[in-house]
Amino acid sequence: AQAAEIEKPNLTLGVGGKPLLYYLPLTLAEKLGYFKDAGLNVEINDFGGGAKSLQALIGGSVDAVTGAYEHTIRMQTKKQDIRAVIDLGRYPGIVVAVRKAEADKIKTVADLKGKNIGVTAPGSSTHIMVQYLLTKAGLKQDDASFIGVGGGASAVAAMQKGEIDAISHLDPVISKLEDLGLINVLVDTRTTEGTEKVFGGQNPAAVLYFKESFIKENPNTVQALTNVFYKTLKWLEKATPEQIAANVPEEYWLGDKNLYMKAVEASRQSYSTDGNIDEASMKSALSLITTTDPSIDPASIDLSKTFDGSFLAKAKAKGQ
Amino acid sequence: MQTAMLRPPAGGAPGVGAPPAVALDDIAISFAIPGRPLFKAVAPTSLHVREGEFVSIVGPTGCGKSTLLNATAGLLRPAGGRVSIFGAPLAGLNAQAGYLFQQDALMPWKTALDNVAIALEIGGTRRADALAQAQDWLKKVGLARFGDRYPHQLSGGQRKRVGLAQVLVRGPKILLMDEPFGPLDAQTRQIMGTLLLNLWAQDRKAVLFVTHDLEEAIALSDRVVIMSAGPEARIIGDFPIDLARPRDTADIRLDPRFHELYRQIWNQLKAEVVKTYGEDAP
Amino acid sequence: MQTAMLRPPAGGAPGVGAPPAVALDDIAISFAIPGRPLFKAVAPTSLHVREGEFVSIVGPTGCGKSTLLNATAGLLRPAGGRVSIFGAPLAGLNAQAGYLFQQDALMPWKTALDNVAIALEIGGTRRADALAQAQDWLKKVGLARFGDRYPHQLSGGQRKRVGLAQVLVRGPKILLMDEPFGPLDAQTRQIMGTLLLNLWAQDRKAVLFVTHDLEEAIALSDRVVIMSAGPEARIIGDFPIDLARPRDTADIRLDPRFHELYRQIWNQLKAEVVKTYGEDAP
Amino acid sequence: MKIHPGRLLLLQILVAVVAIGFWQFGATVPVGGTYLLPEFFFSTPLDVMKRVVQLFVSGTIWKHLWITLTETVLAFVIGSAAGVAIGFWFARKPILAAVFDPYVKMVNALPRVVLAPIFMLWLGLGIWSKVALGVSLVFFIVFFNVYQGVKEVSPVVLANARMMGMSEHQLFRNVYWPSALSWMFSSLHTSVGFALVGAVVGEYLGASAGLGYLIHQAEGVFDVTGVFAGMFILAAFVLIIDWGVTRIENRLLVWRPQPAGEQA
Amino acid sequence: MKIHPGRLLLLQILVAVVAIGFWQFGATVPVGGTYLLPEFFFSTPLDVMKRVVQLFVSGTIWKHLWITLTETVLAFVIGSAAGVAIGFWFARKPILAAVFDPYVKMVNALPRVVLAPIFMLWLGLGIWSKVALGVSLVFFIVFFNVYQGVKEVSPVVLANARMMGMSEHQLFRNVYWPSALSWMFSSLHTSVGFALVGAVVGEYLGASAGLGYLIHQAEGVFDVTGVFAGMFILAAFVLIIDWGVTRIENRLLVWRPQPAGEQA
Ligand SMILES: Nc1ncnc2c1ncn2[C@@H]1O[C@H](COP(=O)(O)OP(=O)(O)OP(=O)(O)O)[C@@H](O)[C@H]1O
Ligand SMILES: Nc1ncnc2c1ncn2[C@@H]1O[C@H](COP(=O)(O)OP(=O)(O)OP(=O)(O)O)[C@@H](O)[C@H]1O
Ligand SMILES: [Mg+2]
Ligand SMILES: [Mg+2]
Repeated sequence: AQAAEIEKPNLTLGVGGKPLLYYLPLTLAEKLGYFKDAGLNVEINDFGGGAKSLQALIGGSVDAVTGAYEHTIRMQTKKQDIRAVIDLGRYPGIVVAVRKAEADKIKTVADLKGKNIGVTAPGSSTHIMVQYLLTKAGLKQDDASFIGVGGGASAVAAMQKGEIDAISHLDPVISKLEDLGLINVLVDTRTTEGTEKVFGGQNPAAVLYFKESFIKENPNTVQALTNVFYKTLKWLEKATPEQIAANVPEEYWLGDKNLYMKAVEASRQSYSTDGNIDEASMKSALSLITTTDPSIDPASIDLSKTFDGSFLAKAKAKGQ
Repeated sequence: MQTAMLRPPAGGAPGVGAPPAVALDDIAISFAIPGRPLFKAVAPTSLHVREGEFVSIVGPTGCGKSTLLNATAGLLRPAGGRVSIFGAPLAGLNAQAGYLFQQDALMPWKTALDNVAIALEIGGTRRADALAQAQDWLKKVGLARFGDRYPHQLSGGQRKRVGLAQVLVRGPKILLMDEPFGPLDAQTRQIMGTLLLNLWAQDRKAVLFVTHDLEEAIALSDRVVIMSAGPEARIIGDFPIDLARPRDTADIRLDPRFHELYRQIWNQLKAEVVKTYGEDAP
Repeated sequence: MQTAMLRPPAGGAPGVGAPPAVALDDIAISFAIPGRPLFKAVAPTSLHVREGEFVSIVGPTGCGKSTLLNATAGLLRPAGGRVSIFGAPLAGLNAQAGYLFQQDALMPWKTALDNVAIALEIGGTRRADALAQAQDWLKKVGLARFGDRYPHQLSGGQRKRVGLAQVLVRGPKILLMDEPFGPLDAQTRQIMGTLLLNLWAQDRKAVLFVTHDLEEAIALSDRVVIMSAGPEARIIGDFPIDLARPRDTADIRLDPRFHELYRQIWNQLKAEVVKTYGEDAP
Repeated sequence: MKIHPGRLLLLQILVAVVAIGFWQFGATVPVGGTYLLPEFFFSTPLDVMKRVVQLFVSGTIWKHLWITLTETVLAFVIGSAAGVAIGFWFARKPILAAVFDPYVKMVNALPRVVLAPIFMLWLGLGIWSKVALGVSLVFFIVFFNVYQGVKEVSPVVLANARMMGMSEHQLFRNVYWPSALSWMFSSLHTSVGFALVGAVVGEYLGASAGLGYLIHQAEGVFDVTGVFAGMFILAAFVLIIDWGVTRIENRLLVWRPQPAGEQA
Repeated sequence: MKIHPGRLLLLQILVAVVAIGFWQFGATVPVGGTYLLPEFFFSTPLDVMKRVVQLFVSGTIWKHLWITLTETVLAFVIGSAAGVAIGFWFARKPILAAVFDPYVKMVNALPRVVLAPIFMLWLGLGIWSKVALGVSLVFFIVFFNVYQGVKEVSPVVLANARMMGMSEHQLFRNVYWPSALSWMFSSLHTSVGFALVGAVVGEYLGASAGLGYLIHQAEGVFDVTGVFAGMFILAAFVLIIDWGVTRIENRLLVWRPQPAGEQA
C-alpha cells in the first residue's frame, strides 16, 4: 500500500567504502531486507571515498548518500543545499593511535609534534580530526606531517613498516592493527567516553543525506528511506554481535568472525540510537571544521539547513 | 632543345602548334643538406618532349636523371624555372604521368596481382575487370604464375617487371621510366623494350626514359639527351635518332647508322663520365 | 663443374689438392609459400669456386642467382646438399665472405663514410684509422665529396658504390657480388670493374659475380656459368674464359676470342631466357 | 629458432609452476624470522585458487565478469577506433597536429583517477563512465603509435601510390593503413591491458558491480585472497582478448617477410 | 605544408583562448537553466589561474613540484630503460619471449591502483613506491614498442650487417637500436604522460607531499579550484619534459628523410 505513494521506488544510493563499520547500518538495512519491505529498490554504489559519493550526488548520478554529516556543512560554502535527514553514527568513530614502539614517547596528543601521522587521505575526516586535536593541544597544523595511507591493507603496511608513528583511522583498520598488536590507542571516538573527552558531547558522523531539491520533490521516498534506517538503528540497538555478524556478508569478517565481533563491539556505542542531531552536536561538528579550516566563516553557515528532522519525527511516530 | 622543337615528330604528326607533352624550361633543382651549403644538383636547363616522342636520358651516375624525372612527376618542386605539361604549368602532382621508380616501390602488403590491379581500381575499374587486366599484364611481363606472390617473395628483376606492369596498365599519356630494365637480363630487356615500343606506337605516348645502356637508348628512342656530370648538371647533348620506325630492337643494332650514332654519343658521354672522377679515378 | 676442377687456375696456382674456396654440392633450395606447394627455386646443382678464381653467374631474371649467393653467404639454409667453405662445411654465416646485396643494404642512419668505416670498426680497427681508410675507398669509388651524406641523399648508383666500398674495404677472401654495377653507367662500370680486378689480382680472392651484362661477365671472369630458367633452376653451362690476364676491361672487347665466347654463351643463354616466357612471350 | 608448440606450453607451465612455488614458499615458510610474502598482503596461491573456483562454482562471478567484459571491450574498441582515426587525421594534417600537439600531451598527462568524478557527472554511474576511463587510457597509446606509424610510411611507396592518382581516401586504405598496421598492433597489445585497467579502476572508484567492485570490496575488509582472485581472473581475461588481437594481427600481416634473423 | 613558428604559436594560443572561453562560459552562463560546466565540478578558469599564481607566489608549490618531478623523472627513466632493455632482450631471444609472453600481458593488465598496497609494503611511503607505480605503467608501453621495433628492422640491412661480421652487441648498437629509435620515441611521448600519471596516482593513494597529494587534499575538501590548479601545473610540467624528449629525438633521428608527403 505504501509503495504506491513512493515517487521514486528505484533509488541509487552512494557510499564511500561500504564494508567500513562506519556504514554498518546501511549494510544491515540491505541485508535485513528493510528496503524491500518498504517497497524500495535500492542500488548501492560503492565509491573510492566519501568525497566521491558526494560528488556523485551533486552530479546527479545518485539520489541519496550515506556519508559524513560534515559534508552538509561544507556544501553550504559551495552553494550546494544538502540536507541530512537521519543520523546513523553519533560519534565520529575515528581513532588516533600510536605505534607500539613509540608508545612510551607519545603519551598525549601534544607529543605528536614532529611526527608522521597516517590518515586515510589528505583532507579527509581522519585528517581533520587529528588537526583538530593538535590545535586543541596548542600545536600548529604543520607541526606534524600527514601522510595519506589509504583505506585498506596499505594502512596496515605503513604501520608495519614503521613509516608512520601514529595513525588516525577508522575500523576495520584500527581493529586489525590492534589485533596485530601494533598500536596503542590515544584517542578513541568510537565510544561515548572518548567522544565526550574530545568534543564534550556528540559529534555526528555518518548520516543519510539528500539534495534539498530531491527532498522537496520526493518526500515520500525520503520518508520511506528514513523509516528504513530508523528501523535499522532500532534493530542494531538491541542486536548481539553474533546477530550483527550473521547479517553482514561473510567477506566482511576480516577473515575471522571473532575479530569482527570484537570490532563491532568496540564501535557499538558510536551508532546513533535515535537518529537525531541536536543543536549542540551541530555546533560541535561546525567547530571541528572551522578550527581546522580557517577559510570557512562560522557565521556564514546556517546550521538549521543542514538537518531536516521532520522525516525522523514521523518515522519515530510510526515506529512507536 | 631547339633542335627538337624544329624536327617533325618521329611517330605520328601532331600539329606543329601543339604544346609539348613535357616542357622543362630553365629548371634548377637544389637539395638542402642541413649544415652544408645548398647542393645544386641540376643547373638551369631545359628539355621539351613532344606528344608521341620517345626521349632517353643518359648521363654519368649521380648526375641528376632521377631528379629530373621527379620534377616532371611533380614530386620535387624545382628551385627555379617552369614545368609545363601539355602547355599548362604543373601544380602539384603530374596526373598525366605514369612513373616507374628506380627503387622498389611496390606495396609490400599487396600481392603482385593486386599491386597491378590497384592501379586500375583507383580509377574506378570494377575489381573483377581490374584483376583480369592485371593478370593479362603480368603475363605480358612474364610473371603469369607469380600473381599471388608478395613482393618480398620475388626476385629483383621480377619486382621490377611487376612495377612495369603497374605503370603500363593504367595507360598514362606520359611515361617516366627510371632504369626500368636495369635488373633484367639482356634477353628479357629486349622483350620488354619491344613491349614498351608497341604500346608507345599504339597511342603516341610521350616517354622520358632513363637508362645506362646506350644501345638500348638508341634502339628505342627518337632522341637521346646527355646530361653532364653533377653538381649543376645540365643537358649538354641532344641527339636525334633518325632510324626508321617501326624498329626491331634486336636487328637494329646491326644497322651501320646505329653504330655511327652510338660512337657519336658515346664519345661525348665518355668525356663526361671521366669528369665525375676527376683525379679520383683509380 | 668437373671441367673447372681439371683446369689449372687462371690467376695464381694453388696446390691441386687445396679445397675450393666455395663448394656447393648438390644443393637444392626451396621456399615455403603459405597455402601453396613448396616452391623449388633451385634444383640440386653444384658449383665449385677455387681460391683466386673469378666466376660469373648469368641467367634469366628470377632464375635463382641471388638465392645461390644467399646460400653461399649462409643466409639461406639449403633444403639439400652441402655448402663447404675452404673445405669446411658451412654452419651459420660465412665469415670469410663479403656480400654486396642486390638491394639497397646501407644503414640509413649512418653517413656514407660511417657506413664504410663501420665495416672496419667492428673488426677492431681504431675509429680514426677506419675513417681514413673509408675515405680512401670512397675516393676510389668516386664519392670523395659525398662522405657526409645519408643514404637517402644519394642517387641509386651512388648508394651502390658506397655498398661496394663497404664490402671491399674489409678485404674478405670470398666476394659475393649481386649485380654490383647494375645502376651504373657503362663508363663507371668499366672503372669499377678495373678496380675490382686489381683488387682481386692482389690477393687471390675467390669471386662469385652475378651480372646481366654478358660482356662484363666475360671481360672479368675466369669462368662464366649459366643458370637455367627457374623453377628448379640448375647450372647448365660452364664456360672457361681463356683470355689472357691481366686484362684491360675495355680493350678486351675488341679481341676476336672475346666475340667467339660471347656468341657461344649468348646462344645458350638466349635459349634459356625464351623458356622463361614460354607462350607468355609477347 | 622455432619452438614446438607443445614444448612451448610446457615451458610456460614451468614458469607458472616456479612462480607459484615461490609464492607458496614466500607465504608459508619464514625466512630469517619473517615471511618474504606475508600472507596478509599476498594470501597463498592455494587459497586464491580455491577462491577462484568457488567464485565460478557459486556463479557470483558471472554478473561481474560480464559487466567488466563489456566495459573493457567497449573501451578497447572505442579507444582504439578513436586513436586510429585521430592519429591518421593528425598525421595527414600536419598543421592541425602541430597546433594541437601540446594539448594532446597535456590531456594525456592528467591523472584519470582525478577525472573520474567528471566522467561520472557526464556519463552517470553506469558502464559508460568506466568505459570513458578506459578510453582515456587506450586512446593515447593508440593515437601516438598510429600517428608515428603513418609518418613512417616508405616515401617511395607513397610517391608511387600518389603517382597512380590515389585520392586521400585511397591512400589511406592502400598505403597508410597497411603500413601503419604493425605500429597499431603493437599499441593494441599494450592497450588491451590498459582498457581493462581503465574499466577496473573505474569500478574501483565507484560502481555497484564488476570485477573492480569485487576487488574494492575485498580490499576494504583485508580479504587479500579475494583481491588476488579478482586479479587472477582479470589477467586470465586479458589473455583471451589479446589472443583475439594476435589472431587478427596474423591474418592482416600475412604479407610480411619472416621476422629478421629467423632463418639462419 | 610548413608553418611559420610564430603563426603556429598564435594558433595554439587561439585554441587555448577558445577552450578557456568555452570553459568560462559553461561555468558562469546557464544554458536552459543548467550550467554546462557546473562550477562545483569545474571551477572557473579565472579562479584556477588565480590559484596557480598564488601557489607559486606563496612558494608552497615548490616542494610538491620538486617531489613529483623527481618521481616522474625517475619513473620515466627507469621504466623506459627497463622497457628498452627487456624489449631488446626478448626480441633477440624469441623462445624466451614466447614463453614469457602471456605473463607479460597478464601483468600489464593488473590495475596498478590495486597493487599500490604491495608497492607500499615493499618500498615504503617515500618516493619509491610512486616511482614503482610510474615504472609499472611506462615499462609496458616502451617494452611493447621496442619489442616490435626490433622485429621491424629491415631484413636486408640486418643481413648486410651480419655479413660484415657484427657481433650481437655490435648489431644492437649499429642496427637494432637506431632502427627501433622511432618506435621508441613514439612510445616515450606516450609514456612521459604515464610516468606523471603514475607518480600522481601514487601520491594520491598515499603520500605526504607532491602534486598528487595536493590534488587529493583539495578533492577531500571539495576544492575543485585547487584540483584544477594542480592538474594545470601537472600538464604544464609534462610539456616541458616532452619538449626535452622531442629535442633528443630530433638530434638522434637526423638521418631520416623528410616525413613523407612534406615536399609536394
Ligand atoms: N634528397 C637529396 N638530398 C641531397 N642530395 C640529393 C638528394 N637526392 C639526390 N641528391 C643528389 O643529387 C644528385 C642527382 O641525384 P639523382 O638521383 O638525380 O642521380 P641520377 O642521375 O638518378 O643517378 P643514378 O644514375 O645513380 O641513379 C646526386 O649527386 C645526389 O647525391
Ligand atoms: N622469399 C621467397 N619466397 C618465395 N619465393 C622466392 C623467395 N625469394 C625468391 N623466390 C623465388 O625464387 C626464384 C629465384 O629468386 P632469385 O632472387 O634468386 O632470382 P635471381 O636469379 O636473383 O633474379 P634477378 O635476376 O631478377 O635478381 C624466383 O622465382 C623468386 O620468385
Ligand atoms: Mg637515379
Ligand atoms: Mg637477384
